[in-house]
Amino acid sequence: MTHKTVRIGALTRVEGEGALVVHARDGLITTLELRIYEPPRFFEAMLRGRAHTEPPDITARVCGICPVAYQMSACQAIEAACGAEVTGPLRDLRLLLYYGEWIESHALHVYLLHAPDFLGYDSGVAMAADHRDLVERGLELKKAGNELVAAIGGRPIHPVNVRVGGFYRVPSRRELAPAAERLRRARDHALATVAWVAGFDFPDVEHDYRFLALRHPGEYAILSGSIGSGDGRADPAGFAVADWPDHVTEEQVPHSTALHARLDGETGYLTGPLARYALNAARLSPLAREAAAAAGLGPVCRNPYRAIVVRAVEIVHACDEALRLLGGYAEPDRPWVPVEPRPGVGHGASEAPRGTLYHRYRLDEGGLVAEADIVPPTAQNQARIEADLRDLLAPRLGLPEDELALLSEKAIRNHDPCISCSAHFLDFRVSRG
Amino acid sequence: MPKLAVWKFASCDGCQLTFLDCEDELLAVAARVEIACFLEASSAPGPGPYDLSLVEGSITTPEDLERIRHVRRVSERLVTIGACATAGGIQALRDFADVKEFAAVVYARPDYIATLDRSTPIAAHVPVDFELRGCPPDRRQLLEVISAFLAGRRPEVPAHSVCVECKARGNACVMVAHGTPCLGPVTQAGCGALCPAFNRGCYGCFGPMESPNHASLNHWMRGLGMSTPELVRIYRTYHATTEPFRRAAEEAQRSGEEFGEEEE
Amino acid sequence: MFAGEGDAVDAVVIESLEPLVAGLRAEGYAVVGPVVRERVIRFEEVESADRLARGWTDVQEPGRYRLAEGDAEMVFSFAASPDSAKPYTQPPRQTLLRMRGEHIEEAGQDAPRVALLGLRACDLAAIAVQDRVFLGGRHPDPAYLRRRRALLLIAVNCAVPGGTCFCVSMHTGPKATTGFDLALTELAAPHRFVVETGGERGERIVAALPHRPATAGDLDAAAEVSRGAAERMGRHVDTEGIQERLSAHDSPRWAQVGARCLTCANCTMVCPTCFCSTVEDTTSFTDGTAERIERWDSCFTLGFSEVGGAPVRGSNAGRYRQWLTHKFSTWIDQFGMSGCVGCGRCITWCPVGIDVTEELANLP
Amino acid sequence: MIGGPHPMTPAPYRVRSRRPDRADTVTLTLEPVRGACPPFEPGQFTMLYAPGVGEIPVSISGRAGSGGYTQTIRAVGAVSAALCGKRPGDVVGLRGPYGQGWSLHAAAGLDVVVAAGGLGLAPLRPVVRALLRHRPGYGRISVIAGSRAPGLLLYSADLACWAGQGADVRVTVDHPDHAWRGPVGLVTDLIDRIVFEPRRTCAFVCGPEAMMCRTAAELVRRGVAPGRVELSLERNMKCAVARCGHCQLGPLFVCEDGPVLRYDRAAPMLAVPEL
Ligand SMILES: Cc1cc2nc3c(=O)[nH]c(=O)nc-3n(C[C@H](O)[C@H](O)[C@H](O)COP(=O)(O)OP(=O)(O)OC[C@H]3O[C@@H](n4cnc5c(N)ncnc54)[C@H](O)[C@@H]3O)c2cc1C
Ligand code: SF4
Ligand code: SF4
Ligand code: SF4
Repeated sequence: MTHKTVRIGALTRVEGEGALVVHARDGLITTLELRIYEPPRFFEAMLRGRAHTEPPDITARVCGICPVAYQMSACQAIEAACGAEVTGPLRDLRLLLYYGEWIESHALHVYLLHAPDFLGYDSGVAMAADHRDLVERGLELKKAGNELVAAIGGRPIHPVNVRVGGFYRVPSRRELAPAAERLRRARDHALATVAWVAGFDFPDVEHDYRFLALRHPGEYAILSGSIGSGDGRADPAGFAVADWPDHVTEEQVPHSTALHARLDGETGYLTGPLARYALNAARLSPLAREAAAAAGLGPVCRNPYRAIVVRAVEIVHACDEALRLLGGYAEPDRPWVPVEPRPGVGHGASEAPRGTLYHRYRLDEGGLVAEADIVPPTAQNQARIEADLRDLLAPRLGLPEDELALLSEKAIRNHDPCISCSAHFLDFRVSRG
Repeated sequence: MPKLAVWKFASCDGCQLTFLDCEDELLAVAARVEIACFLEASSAPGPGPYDLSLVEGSITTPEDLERIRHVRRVSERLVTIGACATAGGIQALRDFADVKEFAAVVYARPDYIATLDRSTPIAAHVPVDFELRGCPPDRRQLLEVISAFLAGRRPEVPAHSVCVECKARGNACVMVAHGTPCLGPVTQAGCGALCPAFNRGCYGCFGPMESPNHASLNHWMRGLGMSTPELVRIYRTYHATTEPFRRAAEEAQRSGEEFGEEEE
Repeated sequence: MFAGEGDAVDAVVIESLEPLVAGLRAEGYAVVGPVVRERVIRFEEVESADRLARGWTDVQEPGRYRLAEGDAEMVFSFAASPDSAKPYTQPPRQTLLRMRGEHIEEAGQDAPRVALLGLRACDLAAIAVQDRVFLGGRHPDPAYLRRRRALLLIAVNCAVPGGTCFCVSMHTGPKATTGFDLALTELAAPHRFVVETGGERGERIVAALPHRPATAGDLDAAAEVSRGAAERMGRHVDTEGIQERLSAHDSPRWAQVGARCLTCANCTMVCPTCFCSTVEDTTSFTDGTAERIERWDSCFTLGFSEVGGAPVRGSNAGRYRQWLTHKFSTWIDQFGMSGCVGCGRCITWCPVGIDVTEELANLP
Repeated sequence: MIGGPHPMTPAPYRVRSRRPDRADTVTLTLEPVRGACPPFEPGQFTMLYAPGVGEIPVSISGRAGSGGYTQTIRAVGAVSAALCGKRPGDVVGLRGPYGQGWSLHAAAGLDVVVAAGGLGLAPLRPVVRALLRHRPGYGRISVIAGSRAPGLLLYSADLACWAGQGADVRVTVDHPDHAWRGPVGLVTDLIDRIVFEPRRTCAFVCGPEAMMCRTAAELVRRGVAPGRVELSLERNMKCAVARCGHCQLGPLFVCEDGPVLRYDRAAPMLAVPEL
C-alpha cells in the first residue's frame, strides 16, 4: 500500500492565493483539493446597506485584474433592478472600456503568466532575458489595453469613470485618439501573438467539457446577452440572465473559501475562453476568425492548454472591435441615463476575461442594497479545474512529486484562475439554509 | 543587485498588478533589482532576505498574522502598498459589523472559515518603513517609491490634498462649479485628481490627507444636500478605519443629530 | 520692454474677433481664450472665435460658481475664470535640470508663443506682480523672461464684475490701463469692440485687421462700461491701515477661520499671483540621470514649512494667517506692492466659501 | 539684460577631501569642477545638491586653501546623509553663496561673544577666524559652545587653536562622560564665566532656535544692545533666491534677508507662534 501526497504550497503566476493538495492510495486519487486560502473578504455582506450607486466601485475591489467586469455586471444588475437600460453610444463606450480590459488581462496572462510554461521559464521577466522582443511586444499589447481603459475610465485598475447608468463624463474623440493610435499597432501584435502561441507544443489532451458563456445575437458576447450552455456539438441551450438562480447553484466545500458551482445540478462545467469560443466563435470579427482558422482552431477547442491560443484570438477580436467602435465614435450626448432606485431585484452578467461573472442585487424601499450575490468565474470553474487535474494526475502518479506539482500548476494556469475573486461567492438562499 | 519581494495578503491583487502595469519601466526595473519573490509573476521564488519588500493586502486571518512577521524578518525595508495594506481596505468594513454575521451571510458553513474580527493594516503588526496609499496606488508613485529606496532618498509622495493636484492638472473644482460633493480637500493627493477630471467628486481612495478638516467639509457637504447616512457611507469605504475618516463619519453622525436629522 | 510700457495710440473699433484670431494664428500664436467646458468658463486654445464663450455669463459667490445664460450676442459677459495667466507664466510643473556625472544641463524650458485673449485688468496686474517676483529681485529668472516675452496679452475690460470681485479696492481694475498688447471693450447695439493698443506689437496687429477709428460715441460707451463695472463690484476691501490690522497675530479670528479652513490649498492654486513652489528630485531607472523638477506648492501644506521634521505652521489657523498676511501685508514689505489684485478667485473657488474680504473686515 | 544660467541651476563641484568630525557629521572640501568659486562672507550658506536625492542649505564653514569651500554636514535625513556619504572625487551641485552673513564690521573695536550650540559652530567658524586674523581690531573675544556630549563636540582642534590665539574659549555639555572635566549645562550658563563689557559688546549666536533665543535674551538682560546681537535662523529652503516662498518669516525671506538677523528684528517675530 503506497501513499502519496502532492502539495503545491502556493500557486504561482495566478491571481490570488491558492494551493493544491492531492492524496493518493494504491495508485488511486483519494482526494484532490484545489485549496483557495485567499482570506475571505465578505463583499456580499459589506454591500448590504450601501446606496444603489455604490456596488460598481465597491465590487471593482473584488479583483484588480478585471475590475471593469465587476463594474459592468454590477451596473447592469442594478439598472435591471431599477428598470433602466443603457443602450446605443453609451453601451458602445462600455464595450470599448471592456475591450480594453480584455486586451490588458489577456496580454498579461498570455505573455507574463502562461507562455513561460510553454517555453520553459519561471516568469515573464526571466523569459525577457532570452526573448526581450517578445516580452516587449506583450507589454506593448498590455499597455494598449490599459491605455484604452485609462482613457475612458481614468485609470486601468479600479476605473473611476463608471457609474450606474453610464459614465460620469464621456471622453472626447481627441482624448481617445492616442489610445486608438496605439491599438492599431496592438492589433498587429495580437495577430503575431496568435501565430506565435499557435506554434507552442501542446499536450494532446481533450476534455468533454460542458460550457457556459454569455451569448448575444449580434456580438461575440462580452457585455451582455443571455446565458448559453452546451457541449459544443449540439446547439447550445440557453436561459435569461435573470433565471440564473434557477440554473446555477453553489455549495461550500470545507477546503476552500471559494464555493463550488453546479449547473442544472451538474458539477464541473467550464466558463471562460474555451466556453466562449465554443458557443460563439461564429460571431468573432472576421479578422479574429481568420486568425483562429490559421492557428488551426476548429469550431470548438477542448484542449485546455490551447486556451492560450483562444485568448490570443480574443485579443485580436478585442482590438479589432475596439478599433471599429473608435472609428465610429461620436461623443454620446449625455454621459449617463438616470437610474432611479426602486425596490426590486436585478441580475447582471458579463464575460470577465476568465469567464462569466454574475451579480444579483435586491434593493429595498430606500434604494439601498438589501442583498447582494456575486458568482465569479473562478468559483464556477473550480470543480472543473479539479476534474482536469484528476484526469491529468491519475495515470501519472508514478512520477516524482516535483514533476507532478509542476504539471499540476501548468494545468491550473490554463484556466487563468483569478483566485482573489473566488473568495466571495454567495448564493443567498443557500446561505440562509 | 538589490533583491525585491512582493507579498500578498487579503486584497484584490490590484496593487501588485500596478507594478506589472509599469509596462515601460518593468524591464528597466528588473535590470536594476532582482525580483526575487513575486508569486503572481514568477514561479521561482528566490530565497530571502530581501532588500525591499512590497506588501499588498491586510491582515485578516491568524495565519497571515504569522506570515507578516516572517516577511518583516526577511525584509531589510518593508513598504506597504495600497489601501488594504495601509488601512485595512474595504474589507475593514467588518470592523463596523459582527464578523460572524458577515461570514454567515456569505458562507453556508461559516465554521469552515477562519478569520479575524478585524481587517488590520500591516503597520498594526510590524514596523513599516513607508506606506504608499491608494486603492490602487498610482503607478508613478509606486515607481517613485522603488526608485527612492534604491537611491536612498525620501520618496516624493506629498501628503497634501487632492485639490493641489486637481488645480495643477487644470480641473475646475466640481464642488464649487457643480455642487458635487468631493472628498478631495480631505484626501491625500497621488492619483492626479482623477475623479474631478472625470466630473466626479473624489471618493477618498487615497485616504486622509495630512491635516483633514472633516467637520468643516461635512458642514459644507450637508449644505450641498448630503444626508447623514450618505456622509457616513462616503467615509466608510476603503479607508474606513483610519483615524481621520473614522472620526469624520462619527462627526457626521453627531452633527446629524444636532441637525435633528432622521436616520435613513 | 513688455507690452503696455509705451505710449498708447488712438483707439480703433473692430466688428469681429475672427480676423484677430486668424491673424494671430497666422503669426504662429496659439490663441487661448474663454470657452465653456464642463459648465465652467475656461481658458483653452481656440481655433476660431466661434468657439469662444459667447452668450454665457457666470454667477460667483463664496464657494459657488454657476454658469448662466447671458446676452446671446456678447462674448465676454462674465467675470474672472478660474484660469489666470499663471500656468503660462509659471507652469504648474517644469523640469529644471538634469545631471549626469559632472555634467549639469538646464532643461530646455518651452516658451511657446501664446496669445491670451480675454485677460482682465486684475490678470494684468497679477502678471505685473509675478514680473516683480521673478524678474525684479536679485536673481531674475531667464526662463520666466522667455516665457513672458512669448506671451501676447489681449485684455478685455470687464463689463460684468463677479460677485466676488474687488479689483476697485485693490486699484487694479476694472479697466485695463497698462500691461497689455491690446485691450478690448465690448459694446452692444451694434456689437463691436473698441480696441486700445499698448505698444508697438499691438499696433502692428491692429494695423493688419479691418478696423475704423473710434468715435467719441464709441469711447464714451466704452468708458461707461468700465464705470458701470466699477459700480457693480461684488466686494470691497478697506486697504487703509491694512498692514497694521494684519499685524494682529493673536486675534481670535484666526482660530475661527482656522476651524473652517480645509488647508486644501485651493486658494493658493487659483490665485494668479501665488508663486510658491517646491522641487522634486529623481533619478532615471535606465541610466541614472538625476532630474530636478519645480512644481507649484502652497503655504497650506505641512511640508512647506517643515524644519527638522516638524512644520513651523502646524495649525490651520497658522497657515491661514500666513496666507492672508502674506497676500495683503508682508507682500508689500517684500515687493513694494500688494500680493492681491482683487480677482476674487480665492473666494469663489474655496470649496467651503471662505471669503478674504470678510476675514479682513473682521480683523480688529 | 537678463540672461545667463537659471538661478536654480547649480555648478558642479568636486569633493576634494572628506573629514569625519563625529559619527554623523563630516566636513567636505568642495572645489569647482570649472572656474573659481565665488568669495563668501562668514555666515553665508550654499545650496548643496546630492544628485537625484535633493538639495539643502549648508553653511560655509571655511575657505579651503586651494580655493574651495569647507562645509560641515550632519546626516539627519536623506539629502544630508547622501552628502555625508560623498567621497573625494565625487561630484555634487552647488549654488551660492547666499544670504546675509555676520556684521563683522559692526564689531570693530568691541568685545565679541560668539555663542554656538551643536552644529551652530559651523557658520561661526569663519567669523571666529576672521576676528582672530585681525585680533587687534576687536576687544575681548569669547567663544562659548555647547554640545550634547563631549564626543559630539565639533572642531576641537580649532577650539584649542583659537584659545591659543587669544580667544576665551569655553565649552559645556549636556551629558558628560567620565573623562569630562568641564562645565555641564546650557550655553547660557557660560555667559557668567566670560568677561565682556555689555555696553560695548557684539554677539553672534547660532544653534537651535530655542538656544539662540535664550542666549540672546540673557545677553540683552546683561545689557548688550539687542541690535548688536545676531542670530542665524534655520527655515525650510528650497530655492535660496526668494522665489519658492518656503523660508518666510513675517515679511522676511530668511534666505535673502537672513539667515543672520539682528535680534531686535528677529525677537518679535520669533515670539509669534507659527509665524
Ligand atoms: C541657512 C541654513 C544653514 C544650514 N547649515 C547647515 C550646516 O552647515 N550643516 C548642516 O548639517 N545642516 C545645516 N543646515 C540644516 C540642513 O539644511 C538640514 O539639516 C537639511 O535640510 C536636512 O535635509 P535632509 O534631506 O537631510 O533631511 P530631511 O529629510 O529634510 O529631514 C530633516 C530632519 O527632519 C527629520 N524628518 C524628516 N522627515 C521626517 C518625518 N516624516 N517625521 C519626523 N521627522 C522627520 C529628520 O530626521 C531630520 O531630523 C542649515 C540650514 C539652513 C537653513
Ligand atoms: S474638485 Fe475636489 S479635489 Fe478638486 S479642488 Fe474641488 S474639492 Fe478639491
Ligand atoms: S480623486 Fe479621490 S477617489 Fe478619485 S482616484 Fe483620486 S483619490 Fe481616488
Ligand atoms: S488673494 Fe484671492 S482675490 Fe487676491 S489675487 Fe489671489 S485669488 Fe485673487
